[in-house]
Amino acid sequence: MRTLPRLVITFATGMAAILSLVTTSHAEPLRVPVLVPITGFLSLEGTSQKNGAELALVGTDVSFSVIDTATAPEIAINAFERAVDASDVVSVIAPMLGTQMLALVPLADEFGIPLITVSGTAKITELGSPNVYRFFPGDAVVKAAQARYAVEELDASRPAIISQTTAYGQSGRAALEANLRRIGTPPVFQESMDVSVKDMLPVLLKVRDSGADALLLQLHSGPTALVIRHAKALGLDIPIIAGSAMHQPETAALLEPAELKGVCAESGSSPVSETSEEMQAFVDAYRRSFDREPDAFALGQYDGAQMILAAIAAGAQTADAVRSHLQTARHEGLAMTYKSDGKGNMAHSAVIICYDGTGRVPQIVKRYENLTGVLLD
Amino acid sequence: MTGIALHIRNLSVTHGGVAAIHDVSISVLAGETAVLLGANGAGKSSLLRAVIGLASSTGSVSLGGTDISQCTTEDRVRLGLAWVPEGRRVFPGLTVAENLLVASLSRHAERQRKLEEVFSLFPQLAGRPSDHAWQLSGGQQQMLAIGRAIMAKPMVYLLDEPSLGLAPAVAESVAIALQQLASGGAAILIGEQNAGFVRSIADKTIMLRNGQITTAPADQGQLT
Amino acid sequence: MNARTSMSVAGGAALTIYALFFASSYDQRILTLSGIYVILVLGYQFIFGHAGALSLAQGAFFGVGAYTTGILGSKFGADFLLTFPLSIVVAATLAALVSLPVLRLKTHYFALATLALSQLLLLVAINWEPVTGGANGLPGVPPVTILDWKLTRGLPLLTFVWAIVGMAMVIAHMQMRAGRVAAFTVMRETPLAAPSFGIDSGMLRLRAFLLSAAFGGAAGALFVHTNRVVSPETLGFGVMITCLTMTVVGGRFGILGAVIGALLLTHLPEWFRGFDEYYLVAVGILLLAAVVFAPEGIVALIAPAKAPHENDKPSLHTQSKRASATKPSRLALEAIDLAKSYGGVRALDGVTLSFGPGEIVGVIGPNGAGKTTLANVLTGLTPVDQGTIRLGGRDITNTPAHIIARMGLARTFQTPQLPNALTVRDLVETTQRAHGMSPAADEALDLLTIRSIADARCDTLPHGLRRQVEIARAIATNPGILVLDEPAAGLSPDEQDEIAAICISLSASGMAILLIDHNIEFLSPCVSRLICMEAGRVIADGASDETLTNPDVRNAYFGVISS
Amino acid sequence: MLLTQIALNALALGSAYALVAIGFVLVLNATTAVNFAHGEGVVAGGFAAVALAILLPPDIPIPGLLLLPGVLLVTALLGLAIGALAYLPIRKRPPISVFVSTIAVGIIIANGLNATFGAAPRTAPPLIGVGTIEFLGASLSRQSLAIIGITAVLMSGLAMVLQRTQLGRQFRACAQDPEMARALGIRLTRITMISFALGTAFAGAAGLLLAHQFFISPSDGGTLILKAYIAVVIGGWGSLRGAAAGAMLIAFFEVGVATFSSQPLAEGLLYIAVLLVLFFRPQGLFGEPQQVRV
Repeated sequence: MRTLPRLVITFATGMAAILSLVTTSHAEPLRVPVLVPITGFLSLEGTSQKNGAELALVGTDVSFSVIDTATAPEIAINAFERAVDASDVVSVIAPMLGTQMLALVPLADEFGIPLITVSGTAKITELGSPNVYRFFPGDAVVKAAQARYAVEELDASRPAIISQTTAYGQSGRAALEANLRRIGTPPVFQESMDVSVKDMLPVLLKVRDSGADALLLQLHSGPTALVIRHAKALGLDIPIIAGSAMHQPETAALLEPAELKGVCAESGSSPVSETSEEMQAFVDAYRRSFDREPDAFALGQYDGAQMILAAIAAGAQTADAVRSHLQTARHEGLAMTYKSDGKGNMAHSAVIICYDGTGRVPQIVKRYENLTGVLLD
Repeated sequence: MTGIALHIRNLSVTHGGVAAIHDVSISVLAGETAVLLGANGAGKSSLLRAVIGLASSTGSVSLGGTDISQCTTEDRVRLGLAWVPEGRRVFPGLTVAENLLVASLSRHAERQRKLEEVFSLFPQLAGRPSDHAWQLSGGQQQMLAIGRAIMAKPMVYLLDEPSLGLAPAVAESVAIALQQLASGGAAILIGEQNAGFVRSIADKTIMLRNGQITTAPADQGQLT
Repeated sequence: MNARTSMSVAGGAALTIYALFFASSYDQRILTLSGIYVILVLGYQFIFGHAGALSLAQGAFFGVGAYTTGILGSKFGADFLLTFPLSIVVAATLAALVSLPVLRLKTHYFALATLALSQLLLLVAINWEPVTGGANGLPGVPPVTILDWKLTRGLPLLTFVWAIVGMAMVIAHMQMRAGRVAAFTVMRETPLAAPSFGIDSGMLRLRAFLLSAAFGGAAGALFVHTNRVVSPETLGFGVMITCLTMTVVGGRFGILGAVIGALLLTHLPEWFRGFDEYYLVAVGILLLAAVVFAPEGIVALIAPAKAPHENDKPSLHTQSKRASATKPSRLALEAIDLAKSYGGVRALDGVTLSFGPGEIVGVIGPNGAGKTTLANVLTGLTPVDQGTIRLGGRDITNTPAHIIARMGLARTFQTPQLPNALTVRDLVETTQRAHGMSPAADEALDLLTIRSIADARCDTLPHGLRRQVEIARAIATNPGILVLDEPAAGLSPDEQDEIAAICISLSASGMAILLIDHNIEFLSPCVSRLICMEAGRVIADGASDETLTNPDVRNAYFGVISS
Repeated sequence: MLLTQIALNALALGSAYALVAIGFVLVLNATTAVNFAHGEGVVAGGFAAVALAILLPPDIPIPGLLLLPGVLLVTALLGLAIGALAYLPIRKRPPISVFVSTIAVGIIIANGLNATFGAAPRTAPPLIGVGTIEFLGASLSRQSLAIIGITAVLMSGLAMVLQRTQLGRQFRACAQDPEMARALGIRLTRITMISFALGTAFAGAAGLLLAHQFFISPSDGGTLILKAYIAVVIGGWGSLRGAAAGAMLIAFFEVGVATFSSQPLAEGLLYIAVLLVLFFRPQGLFGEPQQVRV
């Protein structure tokens, strides 16, 4: 870990940003609207997104307003149209809901405004748009980490998958299955289920009957905790490697530490697990500002917003300039180093966290750095 | 108990701009049975509904000297007015005993005592307290509806077509029960189109036609 | 021009000026969405407003239209001229397919069936990933493309959508021309009696359901073009709730209500953005206030209408002369051995009777003798368990009531069945239209000397007049057979004489009349025959005097009165 | 053993749903109107439990059961507010207006909770401790047993009140013929408000029962009201017995059928079953066939 250089760079870019804004003294501030779901079933993740962006942008000369996108595509478009109905919009923090991103990408192309998101949905960077920038490892990255950890580290040979019937669940499940097949351990069982499902006994019984030796989840926060609780109650004693929803402190808060014992999850990062100084500073600032624990979505969005600030600091005053910075620059964020793979995938590393049964703060047990190889260039 | 129990003065009722009752005044003494005779649609039901407060009206209604014109239906009942509607309207899903008990406004012990009183007045009901009201015959339902009114210990009874659809013998026993109530001091106002039924019990007959009183009282048995 | 029309024109003009000159691209988008919801709500008004059925499938039709356009557009780049009509057709076809089992259901059972259908479609959209794209949906839906002309967003799309809204308004207006609105009103407000007026309730409901589906499909198609992506949200319950809310808040009838509801509900969340995370709370509070202060819809508040179908001021005709009855078709009615039971009670127990042109037959009997059941069975409202009914020699046993009515059998009801919201003239003319006649109420109204109240709303009429309106409505179709259920009840002796005289004059022109009543004084002078029923049986059938002196009749019928 | 466990889980879930559905019917029978904010009543009950749990001493394991009176009280007050704001002002209007006014109240409650408590799912304390009890070879979850037990107590309490007390008789009289009930001196408005309080309290109790085992989040109301609506209609509009049976049917599909097929399939089969029931019994399972005469 190159802690010191990173700290210096972050500080320097921050200072540079402030200085450049002061010196150029723009009449109209540059705008980075924050369009995230803060109502509806994705509001937990959306609020993290909002907080991360806010933490980065508050106190800078960049002007931002938060607009709720709820869960439907047309509301996201409304929010976008509303947000870009002003001059000097250089970038938009865009919702992490895949469906909404799919709706926003054509608009972003039309307006030529880059979208910064932490959505994991694989498809959004496969549309050939130059305006999508993902500051969270996509499904291709985190699902590879999740599959590899189960197979390589936990010696699973008969994995089972439970996923959600939402956009998050469906695209994650597809990536997970592809990764498992690639490493020669196709899933022995898979089922997807609605977010409203209460009782997980039926699906867990089927997992048990399938003879699975590891359970991989791609579920939202509540259902993830439900599966873990009900699996423990059932006495289903196989390792559970959950999706990134598990790393959120709100998810862990739903369960007793004992229930969490042995549970692992993939994530882009885990701010509460890190001990480095700058990460501690971030965590403290986050707690002070929002009275909650930060998660990887917040951190990813924070890093994304910081990269925009860095672009502005480097002289970018228009959306086009910000975009070309995003396309080419390398950004040392708090969670990881970001660099575009040419399609807008900025994050290439993932972590695996596990709970030891004594508390609700997980340990990082494995880091998968640069899974795509992009950072080597 | 003497004096005017129910005094209706200049009562008018309109339905959608059309007068159903026009300027009707009636008084009924305690212990007296007054009969409103009139054809179907003459306005008997409208008048009785206005008195109990279910239809809005102008004019005044007083009960035992208290003006109740501004009272809600619930309060009129609590002040001593009882209404036995056309078609009985017993609660079909409640048992016989429950139909009676629900109509009592008193405390538990008094409620039970009153229940026994109704059962002794209508022995036909006494035998089947746990049957549902829908299982009763028309005559028994009429008795239940009257019994329900008795439970509230009213000073004035309003009855709408109590003989409708009843066999003669049954109508007779209903009439006897009404006589007993009157002799107990209650004032009774009956809306009826079957003059034969009320002939024996009416102290006073009021003819109603097109919402207005047409002939002087105390002129019995006109309709046959 | 009445208040509502001038208000609509002014509002429309203001909105157009705003859209053309002042609206930002964002405002234009919200207006575009509003227009799409106007189409959705206009469709919903058919089934929910006019037909009075709580359908929860409007969101499903919207979604089906959306997916049709979405799939064809994103996968094949199909032209708007193909996808748009197809979206409408697919939604309407779906409605047609489910209508048979679902449309006969009542109230909340109908609502649940339509809800279950919607939820099934949603499940399919989410789980049939290869075709629908699953939960992510399908991106890359092209903009509206007609031949080689691509419609850009902003003003062009807004204009295009509102042009289609205009077409939808015209279609809705044409579909709901005065006569049909009145037929729907009759069906909705007097559902049990409507078939006896010759109104085919089943067809009306089907028409409303198909229209609502077609409009829903069109709205869904445009919605997808506006968002350029189709996702399961279009099929979700949220769309249905939005549509229902718009309809109730705006108004359940009429174009203005649809426009107000759609405009308000799409703009409301946008106006309240300033409340940050509490903005939806603010939306909820305003919505609550809207319903509490305008429970019949805002349109009723700003431009109160007497009825969904408006009328000019009642013209005050002077009391008109009684016209002579036109010649009715000559028909005979024959019933053989009819039986009908209700849960163990034999309401009709082997009833045989017949009567023909020019006859007036009275039916008497104590309460519960089966008189009304007889009327219901003869007119087809109630199916018989057993027996045969012939009208003019044709077997009409268990034929739908509206067909029997159109064959020339008219009736009135014990409690007059008059839809509150219609005028007398509308009611009479609606009945005539249902019989395939051209509307001409005056003659029948003159016959009853009630032309002066032709333009009064039915719910303002006093009892006596209601009966006369019923009779006018019944004879306005020149029926061969007329069944009158207690026409004299509640009438003054003078009015009773009037009815009797009308019956006599009608029978003189060849009409056959069955007069059900228990008022002997009324019946005696006009009937040629008197039937007495007791406990579901005919106990006497003959000349008046004969029947009245029959000992069984005296016992059964006069027992109460002479006791 | 497996079947016992599935049956127990289905019964527990069905019990909680039945409380929701019965609360819905209580309001329905008193008002003939649909309270669409009823799902948010469940959510409010869950969050009331979460909020009240903070008042309990943190380290001593106190059963969530103790929260029941507080939850009932809070949600009963909420019910009164719903009745007073969304029903009484428009009681004489078409029932569909109440449908929408309560939708509005639901929006207010759900988003109010979202803004104050945050969007995260929350959990309430376990009702009577965690873990399982071994019985006849099956390990029965304490929580499930507690849910079934509390539901049984609440439902028999309701049955007692309805059958044996004057208030219960008044309730039923108002449901059958509100005008006649008024004409017997029964204060209809009071009964209506009590039914809103009682009905919402039942929803709130269900919220407490569900909140530990299944968590609760502000956006849960929508699916809960859908389930209650399905249960009530399929059981027969207005029938308490039918509502409970309908709730059990839904739980049977969610737990039982899902065990032997898959969750999406079980959900689809539930809707198909609903359509089939309506096809063969258009008045629902326990509904009386309507016979209206003209």
